[in-house]
Amino acid sequence: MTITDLRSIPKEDYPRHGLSGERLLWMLRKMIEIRRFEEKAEELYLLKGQITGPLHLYLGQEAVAAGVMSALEREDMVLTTYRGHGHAIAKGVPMRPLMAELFGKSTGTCKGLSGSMHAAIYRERGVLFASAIVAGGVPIATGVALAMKHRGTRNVATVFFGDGAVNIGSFHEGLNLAAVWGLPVLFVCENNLYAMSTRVEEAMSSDSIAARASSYGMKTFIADGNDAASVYVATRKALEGIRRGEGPAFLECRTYKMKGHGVYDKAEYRPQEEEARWLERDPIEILKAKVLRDGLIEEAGIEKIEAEVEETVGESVDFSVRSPVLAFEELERYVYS
Amino acid sequence: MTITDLRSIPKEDYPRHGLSGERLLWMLRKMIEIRRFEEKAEELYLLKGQITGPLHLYLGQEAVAAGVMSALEREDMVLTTYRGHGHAIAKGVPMRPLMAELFGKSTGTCKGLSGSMHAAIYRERGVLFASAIVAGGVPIATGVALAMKHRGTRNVATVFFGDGAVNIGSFHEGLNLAAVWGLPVLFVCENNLYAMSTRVEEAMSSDSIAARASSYGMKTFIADGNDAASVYVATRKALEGIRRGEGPAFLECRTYKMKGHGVYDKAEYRPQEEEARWLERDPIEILKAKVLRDGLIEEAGIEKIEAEVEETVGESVDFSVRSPVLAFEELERYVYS
Amino acid sequence: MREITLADALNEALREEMLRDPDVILLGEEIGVFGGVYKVTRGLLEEFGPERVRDTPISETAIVGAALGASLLGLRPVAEIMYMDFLAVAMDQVLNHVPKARFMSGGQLSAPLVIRTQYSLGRVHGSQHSQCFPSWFLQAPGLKVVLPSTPYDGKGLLKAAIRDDDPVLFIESGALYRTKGEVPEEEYVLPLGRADVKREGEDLTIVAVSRVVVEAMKAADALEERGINAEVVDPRTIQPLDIDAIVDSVKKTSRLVVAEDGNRSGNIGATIAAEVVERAFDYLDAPIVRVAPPDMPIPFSPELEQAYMPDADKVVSAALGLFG
Amino acid sequence: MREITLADALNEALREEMLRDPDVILLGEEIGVFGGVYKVTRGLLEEFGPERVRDTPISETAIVGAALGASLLGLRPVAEIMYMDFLAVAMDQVLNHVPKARFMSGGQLSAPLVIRTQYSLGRVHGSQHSQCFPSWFLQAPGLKVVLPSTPYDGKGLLKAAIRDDDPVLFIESGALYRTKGEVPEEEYVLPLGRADVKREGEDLTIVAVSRVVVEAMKAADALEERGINAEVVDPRTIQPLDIDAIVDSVKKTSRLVVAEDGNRSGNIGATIAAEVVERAFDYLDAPIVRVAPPDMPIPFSPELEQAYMPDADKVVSAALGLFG
Ligand SMILES: Cc1ncc(C[n+]2csc(CCOP(=O)(O)OP(=O)(O)O)c2C)c(N)n1
Ligand SMILES: Cc1ncc(C[n+]2csc(CCOP(=O)(O)OP(=O)(O)O)c2C)c(N)n1
Ligand SMILES: [Mg+2]
Ligand SMILES: [Mg+2]
Repeated sequence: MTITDLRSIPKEDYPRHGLSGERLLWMLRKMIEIRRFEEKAEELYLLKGQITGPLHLYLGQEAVAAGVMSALEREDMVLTTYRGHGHAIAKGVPMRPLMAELFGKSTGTCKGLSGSMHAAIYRERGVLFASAIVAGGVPIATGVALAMKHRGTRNVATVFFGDGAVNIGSFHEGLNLAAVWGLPVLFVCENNLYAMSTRVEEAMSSDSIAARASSYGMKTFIADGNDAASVYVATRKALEGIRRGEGPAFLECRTYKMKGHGVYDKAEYRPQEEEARWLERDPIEILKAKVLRDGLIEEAGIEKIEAEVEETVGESVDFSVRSPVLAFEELERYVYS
Repeated sequence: MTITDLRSIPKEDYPRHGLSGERLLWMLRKMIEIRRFEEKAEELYLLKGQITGPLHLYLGQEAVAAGVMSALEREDMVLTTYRGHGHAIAKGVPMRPLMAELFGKSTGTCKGLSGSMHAAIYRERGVLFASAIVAGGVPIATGVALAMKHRGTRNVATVFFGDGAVNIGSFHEGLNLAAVWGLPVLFVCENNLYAMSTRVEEAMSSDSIAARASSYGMKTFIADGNDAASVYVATRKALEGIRRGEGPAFLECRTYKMKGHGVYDKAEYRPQEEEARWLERDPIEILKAKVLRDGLIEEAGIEKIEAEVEETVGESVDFSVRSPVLAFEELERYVYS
Repeated sequence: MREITLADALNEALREEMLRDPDVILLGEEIGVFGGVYKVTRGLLEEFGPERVRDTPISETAIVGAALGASLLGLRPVAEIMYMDFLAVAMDQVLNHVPKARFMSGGQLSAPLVIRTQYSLGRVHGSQHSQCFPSWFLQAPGLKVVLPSTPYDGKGLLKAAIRDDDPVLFIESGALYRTKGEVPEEEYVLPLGRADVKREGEDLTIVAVSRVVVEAMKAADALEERGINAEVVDPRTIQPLDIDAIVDSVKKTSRLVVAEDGNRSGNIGATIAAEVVERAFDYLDAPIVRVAPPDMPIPFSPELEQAYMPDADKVVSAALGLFG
Repeated sequence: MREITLADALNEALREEMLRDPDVILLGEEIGVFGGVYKVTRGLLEEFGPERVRDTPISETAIVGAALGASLLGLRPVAEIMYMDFLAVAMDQVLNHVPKARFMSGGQLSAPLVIRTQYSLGRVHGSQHSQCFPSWFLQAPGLKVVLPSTPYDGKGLLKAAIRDDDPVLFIESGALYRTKGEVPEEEYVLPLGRADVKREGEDLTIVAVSRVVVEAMKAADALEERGINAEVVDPRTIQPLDIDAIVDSVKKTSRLVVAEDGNRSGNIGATIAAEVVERAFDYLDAPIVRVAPPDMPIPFSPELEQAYMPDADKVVSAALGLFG
């Protein structure tokens, strides 16, 4: 199957791809929201000890969430992982329940039963499930798409996972089934080069993740995961085929985490030079430069966004702090219906 | 990675490939042994009711076992499935314990604890394990090869499985790990077009099984599974690379079962025309024609082989009938060492 | 009343629910063209078509995962796992995902899927195709677990399982597929979580599960001849477990034998014994005895498999041991 | 005597066995460069090199399957599965292959591998990273199952597990990795299958497993203050289970509480209670009570997780309930 590399989208093609100023600014705002939300979460964890348990930050990958979600429709469903705050925010989950979930409060997305690793479950906005089992969401997404097809909707199930997920059985079985049955799934691999300390090429011997995916017989796209425009265009193209009924598609987004695997991890296994190179390509700065250059917004406008986001984040923390924990007696209600 | 199609081996290349008369005759004998052994097993099951439980016949695929084993060395290890009688016989397992295992007798390869589905476990001849879980042997073979590499031997672990096995997680994980670690494994897929009633193309959307395998980054070969010469040559080529330390290789043998999935199955889901076409290509007849044409043996010689095999099979049945069942009290000894 | 086999009763349940509710779909290996290896889904592909009766590749994780995903959007998938042993292949979905969707989402989601499977103990299938380990799923809270022992129960409970809003693991006994029993023509649904007293008695309670219920009934007959009047209780679902019904029976009889196909250590009987001793300690006149296979893999040889399995004789001798 | 953490004690066990026997190899995710997510394998890659300390892709089935395969040729692989929850991913190998190699081959094969894993209950990891279900492996005969509660036991039992000719599932408590305890400098190996009386007492037996042993010891102190002298028995291995030691203790004390991290239904305590009631019925003065989490997935919220988990207070009140 074809592999389409969309890592660089010439500026002149933007209109043709639906990359309007509005869209670019929407993506920028979402990315700033993710960035500030997570910086706050990190601070609450490391400095204040108000958040405990595993906390995996999405910092540096914001363009992927923003780019993909910008192309999705509200009724499309998203499934993600333990690294899902960014997907949740970009798909429209309000910050208050998201933050409250990190605190384990009853006002959280999952009533505090799930914490950061599964905070990205918010049915109302089509954020369906967040599994902390690597690739656990892949076969589930296939089933979500089966239901969509069964119901005759035009919706798509989108599932996010990392580069480390492509070597496990669930990935293989989920992709194969979706391909054989021609189901409307968009598989999005955020290839940030590492699964914990393990580099992609130490864990797989295929030429690339995209090559592996395409061998399942699905159209495959490669995007620059640090460039929201590239991600948006690739997603849009992938969705076109899926909505036409051509079956699943695969999108590999090449990107990099600004931090380690979890908040505790300093990622000392990554070469400094490599880190420096990637950190220079901050996805927010890249998009900012674009919108400023094109006069879509002024510095002041961005500052305003920043201020608004700052406030929303702050409010979400206050809200979380004020919120109660569920009574233990209530828990039983969530085991069986 | 390259896919090498060796489905037809020109006669003039035989010497160059090590296809001596001796080898061809050895393969023929093994194939006849398998054929007669299994026909007898089928009869004992269907007509006499002396064998019970699942019984999956290898009839029609004899050229694969004979061809692969002819290229292997004694210390190479073989892992197989519930359809493993052929592999066992070709690797040198005597018929008596093999048949006795089908009867569930204490003189069986596994003392009657395992039956037909796992009869092909006979450590002494390098027939290491037979799993009845589809693709269950694949990751195990990878580990066997790991031990071989660790010990610094030149041995190879060979694992057999069907076309239905390529869609399950164990297959994916086992191949990937063997490839990443460069382990001496030969993966042999006997593609008989069906997994029970399910055709290959209904279960996978990759171009071919060989294409899927090669996407893991290993050299892949295609053989005519009804032509022992083709299988032998492909195996030999695959082994060359493996023994040179180039890591695993994959061999897809295209073949067909003469009977259904298990003895009870009449395979009514297979088009008659397809069946007829394949049955015309009886692997034993193909090889017989070759050796007769080349004057490597006369009809009388083949009849002698047939008679000898008939006798060995008959003896194995007598032996099995006479043998006792293990005492139940003995079983405990086999749970823990 | 007409008598039909368990396999046919289950087939009827599937068919009726598919007719009733277009959201019921089936998926699994060989359930369509082949009609299921034990013919439980026979005819359904022809009747409902390939969109609702889906043959899958051999990939149990995908089967269960896809059933789960589809259920999250409100379908009611019934996934077949051909042998219980193969549940292990899908265990990540079965343990880590299926039972937890509701809880982890704080009640946002429910997962109304059914996983049907069968264990083949008694059919000479050896160590990898005969295992019976329902008690595992007592340690997978969020799942419901059903083990029918008769065609009547099979049909009524499968219909209930499909209608239930929680995920249900429905474990059949392959050895019972051809046994016949009375099944009414009219529609009925049985409740999950309710034990059934299969035979009333005064002197002894035998709790038996799945295939072993049949053996327990035979044992009760044999005991009757010796003047012991046994009550046979079939829990039918082990999660939820109708422990009250069992405790009530024991309070009446003061003696308890639990008989099942799960090997001794860690089996269902262990949980039942522990619950009974905690709740009805003062009523017990004798130790609680379990009749179960020993802690070993399942031997192939037909004679050895028989020796391994619980049967009426073993239940009888265990019961007799409590009087004496 | 010097005190070291459980993590360090386990690290020493691995290191000593690797020095002793070149056939001991390690494989698992993040065990090399990263030193293990909980640092149990720290320094071993540097000391023994990448051929013997093998970082794997994320593929638990391949990890366990490869360990099994290597063991069949006589290596002694120690496979690490990062969280017990992920055992489910490899369950086909863990249930259908690893425990049965010896049996299915009629004694031709043995599989001397160790699968090390840990459960993280108590570390605020939520429903998919905290599960504790050791009792599953009572229904996987052929496996041995070890659950150490102290650094001393951890080291001695891990060395025994590596030397054992049968497959061993070695389940650590993540919550205990940083607890310290006395560990001699000299080499020692502890036997598998032998319970350890962690505290002697006359009035009550508390059988506790893994993390909960620490809670049981605190509970025993608290009970002492109330004039109740509890004996704390740590089975250390549950397969084989040293039921004789437990029964002996109960015969002495006549009262039994079992406390553990596996949810109530189907847990280890169920098996222990069932065995004790069968073997020591006449010695029991009170019902057997189990202290265990309720049948629900594990909640994330730190407060809720604490409420979910067994602790010293819960053990104390369960114990007090037996006197009164
Ligand atoms: C089945 C399974 N194995 C192992 C883990 C532990 N684990 C959590 S995240 C992770 C690395 C995943 O890397 P990748 O897929 O690249 O995602 P990233 O963290 O880089 O976003 C591992 C090994 C797990 N959660 N599930
Ligand atoms: C994990 C698992 N799923 C399902 C089965 C049931 N089963 C046994 S053989 C088989 C078909 C296998 O087909 P293939 O791999 O093509 O081998 P063949 O029988 O054609 O030799 C199936 C589905 C099984 N044994 N293991
Ligand atoms: Mg990654
Ligand atoms: Mg086949």
